[in-house]
Amino acid sequence: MMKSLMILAAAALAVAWASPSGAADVKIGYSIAKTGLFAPAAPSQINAYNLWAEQVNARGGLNIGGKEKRKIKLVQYDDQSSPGNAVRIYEKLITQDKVDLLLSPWGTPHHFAIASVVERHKFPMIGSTASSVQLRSMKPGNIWFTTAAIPDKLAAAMVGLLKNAGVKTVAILTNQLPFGQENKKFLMPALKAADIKVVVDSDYPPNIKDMTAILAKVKAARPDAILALAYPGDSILYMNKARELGLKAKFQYVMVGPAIGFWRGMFKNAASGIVTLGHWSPHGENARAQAFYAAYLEKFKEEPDYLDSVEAWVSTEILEQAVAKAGLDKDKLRKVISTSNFDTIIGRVQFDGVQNAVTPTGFLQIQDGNIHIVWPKSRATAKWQAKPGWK
Amino acid sequence: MSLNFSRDALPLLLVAVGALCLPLLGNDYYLGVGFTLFGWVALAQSWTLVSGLAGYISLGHVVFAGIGGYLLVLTWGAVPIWLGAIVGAVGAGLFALLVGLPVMRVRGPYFVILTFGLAEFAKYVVINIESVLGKFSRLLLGGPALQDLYWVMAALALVGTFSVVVVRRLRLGAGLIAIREDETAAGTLGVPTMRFKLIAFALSALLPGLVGAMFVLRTGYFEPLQAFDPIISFTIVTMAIIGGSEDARGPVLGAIFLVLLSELLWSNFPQVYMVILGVLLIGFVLFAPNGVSGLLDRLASRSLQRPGVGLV
Amino acid sequence: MDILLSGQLLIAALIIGSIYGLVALGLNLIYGTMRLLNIAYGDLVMIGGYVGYWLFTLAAISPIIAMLVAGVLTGLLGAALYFGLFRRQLSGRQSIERIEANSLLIFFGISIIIQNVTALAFSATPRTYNALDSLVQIGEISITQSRMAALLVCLGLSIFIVFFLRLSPLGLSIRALIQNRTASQIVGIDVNRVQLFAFVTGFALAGLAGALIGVTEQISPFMGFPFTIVAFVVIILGGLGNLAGGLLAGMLLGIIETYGVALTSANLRSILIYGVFILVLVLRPEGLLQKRRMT
Amino acid sequence: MLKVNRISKSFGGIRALSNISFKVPERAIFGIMGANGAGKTTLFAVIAGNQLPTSGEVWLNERRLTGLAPHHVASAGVARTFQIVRPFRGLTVQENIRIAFSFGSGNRSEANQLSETDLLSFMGMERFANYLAGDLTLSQQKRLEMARALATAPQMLLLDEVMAGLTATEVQDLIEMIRKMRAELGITVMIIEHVMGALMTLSDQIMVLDHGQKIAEGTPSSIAQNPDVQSAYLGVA
Repeated sequence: MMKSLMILAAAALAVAWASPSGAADVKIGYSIAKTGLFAPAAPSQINAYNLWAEQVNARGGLNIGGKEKRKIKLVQYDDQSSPGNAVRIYEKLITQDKVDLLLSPWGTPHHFAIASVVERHKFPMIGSTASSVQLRSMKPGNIWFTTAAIPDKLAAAMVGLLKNAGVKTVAILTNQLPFGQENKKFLMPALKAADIKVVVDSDYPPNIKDMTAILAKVKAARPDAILALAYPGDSILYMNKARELGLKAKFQYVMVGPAIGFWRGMFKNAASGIVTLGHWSPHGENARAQAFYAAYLEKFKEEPDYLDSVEAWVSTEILEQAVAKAGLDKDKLRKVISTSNFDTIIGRVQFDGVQNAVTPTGFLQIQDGNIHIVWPKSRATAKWQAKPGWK
Repeated sequence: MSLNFSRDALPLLLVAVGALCLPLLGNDYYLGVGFTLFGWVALAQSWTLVSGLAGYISLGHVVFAGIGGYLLVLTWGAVPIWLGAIVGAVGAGLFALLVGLPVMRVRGPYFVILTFGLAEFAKYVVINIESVLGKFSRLLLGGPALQDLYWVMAALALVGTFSVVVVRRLRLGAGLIAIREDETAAGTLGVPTMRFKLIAFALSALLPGLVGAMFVLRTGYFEPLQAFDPIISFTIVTMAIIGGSEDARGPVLGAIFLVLLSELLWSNFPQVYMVILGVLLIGFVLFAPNGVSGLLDRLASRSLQRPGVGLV
Repeated sequence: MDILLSGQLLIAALIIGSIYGLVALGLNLIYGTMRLLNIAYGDLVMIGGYVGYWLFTLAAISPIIAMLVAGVLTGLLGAALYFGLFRRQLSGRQSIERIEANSLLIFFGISIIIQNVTALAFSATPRTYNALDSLVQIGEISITQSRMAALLVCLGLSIFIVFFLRLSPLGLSIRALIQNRTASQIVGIDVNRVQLFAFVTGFALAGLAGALIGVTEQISPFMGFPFTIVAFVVIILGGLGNLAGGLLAGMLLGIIETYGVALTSANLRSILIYGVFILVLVLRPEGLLQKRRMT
Repeated sequence: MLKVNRISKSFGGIRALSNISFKVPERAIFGIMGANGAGKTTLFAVIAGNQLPTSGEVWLNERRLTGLAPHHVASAGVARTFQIVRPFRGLTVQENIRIAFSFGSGNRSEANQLSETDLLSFMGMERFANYLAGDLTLSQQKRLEMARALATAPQMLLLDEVMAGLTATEVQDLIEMIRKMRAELGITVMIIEHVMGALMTLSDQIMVLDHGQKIAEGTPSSIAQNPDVQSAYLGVA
């Protein structure tokens, strides 16, 4: 018995020692799905983290409180797509590996799961790829969320965009996964209040394999707009089928998918005119945005994910600027993150409680192979256009 | 009727001493590893009751954890947490009893696939219920601390291990093993096969119900896709195969082995870890079908006379 | 109601049904002849998907040709696995139950290995490519070339294989092996050779189907599992080891997937499919289309 | 003791048993013969509760067995062996017998008070006690099956081709043993056998089945002379 315990202890120690911890490095830890259900979603975020660490190290290291520069060493673990594992990993990062800073994992469930860990250990962490109205019930102080795409705000913005586009009738198709359901919950009353009629309302399970029946109903109802509250897998189904059926709605929104590089590679011209979720585009005036886009494209030979890579990158920008001001002291860091202004690729960011108080909720549209912000008007890099039809 | 040290006392001791020692190492990390380890032990022991002893290999055991977790979530705020967890366990047990009547008539590969399908079915039913209720994932704030969860989970692992030790010594255990070896013959020798299978199935659902509730409390978050993740079922089977599913040692050794391996490799080589897992699984099935505990037995006695299953 | 009568829905049912049917055919061939439960089956579909992707991306080779390459590659993998792992298992004196249980676990191991080796080699990033995407118009119905190809190839191949099994000597020995293993040996069938053929063909069909499926879906190392599940549902509905039954059951599942959703509601899709699956297993484990066996 | 009343059993369209009736008196050795597929094993399966008859009834003394689950039939005092042996292969000989002991009929008669060890020595298997059943030879496995059936303390034992494949000496041993079962333990025996000589010497009474029909019943000598039996079974035209 004692023997196996000793092995356990020895194993853990071995892991701790194996990671070189020269005083010169700043250890920054995070967990992400390298295997399992979410693994295909994670690279956009991992790439952003790696690019950031590489750039910072090329600049001589992370500026710690304006006093010294130290090289970044990323400590990454696979959470096997399980929030339970993410909890264990963040506990390990904090208590065992004793990392200096944390980056966030991928996905809403994982953020929620580790919120209590960073809270208990008073370890500030900036979140990234998470969105839900429920994030507002998190205790502020050690976790913050960069996203502007929170479903209640999204619903309001969507109605604005729809009215602007002259839409009177919509069809809503909703994936039963949480983010889809949550968006629908806020969209329905908002549409009603704006006198936009819902002519088709259909939920579908995440493992659906054919959408003909649903889309045939949509086609028969001839809505002005189709809102597909979809995830990447089913958004591909939607696109294929909508194209075959020749759905003519002038406004077609595909929630999650079009912002990812591989998705657009599949549809090329057919994707033209599709509206999607997002509040970042490299085509504006923001110099940081253009630099990020160019660097990402050069390193990974593909475009960044307009949602996940961007949120992850923004979280590193905020962390870098906060550390430059506050150093590595957790209390100072917490204070700086909570109160300061940060300059990022999505513009100025400041937190109010746990959420991003500045960035307005927006939408993107694919136009001639480029992705533009079309809403809100104040940040638009192009005007919304009716979908040109399927090529 | 003496206690067999290796088969019975060893696993109990391992769990008990392990549970007492891990907190001495001092930080959350070890508690977290312990929580996970004991969770797997409890799940794999429960699985052993029906799949190890009776030979009905369940590839859907996550369904009980999922139901336990979901019932805890549904009763959240309405009843104390401990009561919610118990409701979860009882609910999982009743569910097993209810579906067991038709399900336990199905044998062999059909049973394996059926249990898998049942878990998926339950998952999509819960997804639909949540969607009808207008819920999109649940956040449970203010759950118990890791320390408390750790002790509960350790206790569950101990209870699970104990239950296998005890059931094996009861007529029930002998009957289940007879069913595994040859169900028709068992029936003609007087084993009430259907009743025993049902009891085993229901028993094997109780603890997973509680473990599922603990999992939800640990992350403070419930979402059907995670709570009913088939990977959990597969992992249980893998642990039992690697450890051996003949007696209470197997799940304990299998869980320790896998958790240690994953702590060692998983940091820097996640995919390599999974590949090694696959190779190990194949290796054990082909060359050591009784798992680590079978290897131990083989080391212990090299005589021609074989130990059988060690019925008492 | 118009929707129910539309050709579009019918053709969608046919496409899904024929893909399911072909995928299940390969799985069934392996189960029927050797009682091996191949739960790595979907991962072979994934390999096919990657072969199609890389051949198109690197050399602009059409998926129609790539599918043959994919079939050969997964077939070779099948041969390697057969000689490396399964031949010994099958020739031993183990009981059928033991072989079934073992094969399930061995294939689970293989599945983990294939997935993660692929992830190591190509990363987990999903891949897609744009091929065979122009629309074909048939009367009222329009359909992308890729899906048209999937329909024609899957349906054609399935029908070819079923006829092959009915008419050719090799097919006859495969069917004999499915019916009764011991008797096949007695009447002088080279069981080893027939098994190898069934194993390799089963693997090849998955790879081939994968290359076609990969054109219309995102390809990632972890995409295979749903196909494994679907294939199992189909062969259970049709009866384990019943090849023609599996094809019909594939069509049936395609119909549930399209007409079932049209008649009820899309959110019930998975409940419907798993519900039918569970009912069949409990009430008629020998499959919907199998005659009840004498016990 | 055992009364079988107009039992029929069909599978799909095939009639495996039609309208079989007979009685087995207490302490008899009752032989059943018939070609392969005549329905002998099906008859045992119906009596032991492994299969439900399409129609008809089976009574043991005053108790109706039809419709009872196999374990209830076992506890009523009927034990059977299987034509194709079904030992618990992964268990030792002793464990095999122990299971039968702890379940079984539960009403051990005064005659049958054998302990586990007694039983092993009764069957001449002491030295195999700790062998895995799967490692035994076929004839040993057949013995084990009988031992296991005896361990349930049955009033009635159904033996299904326990002599097939045995050498002449082994057959002779087994005949002695079966006689001992009746003499010392007071057990009634029904036996299916292809070894004609053995069946003729052992049985008090023999019933002949052909294609699911009962074509004859009587003492061994009367059966041997029955013309129907000769044409149907012994192949004498």
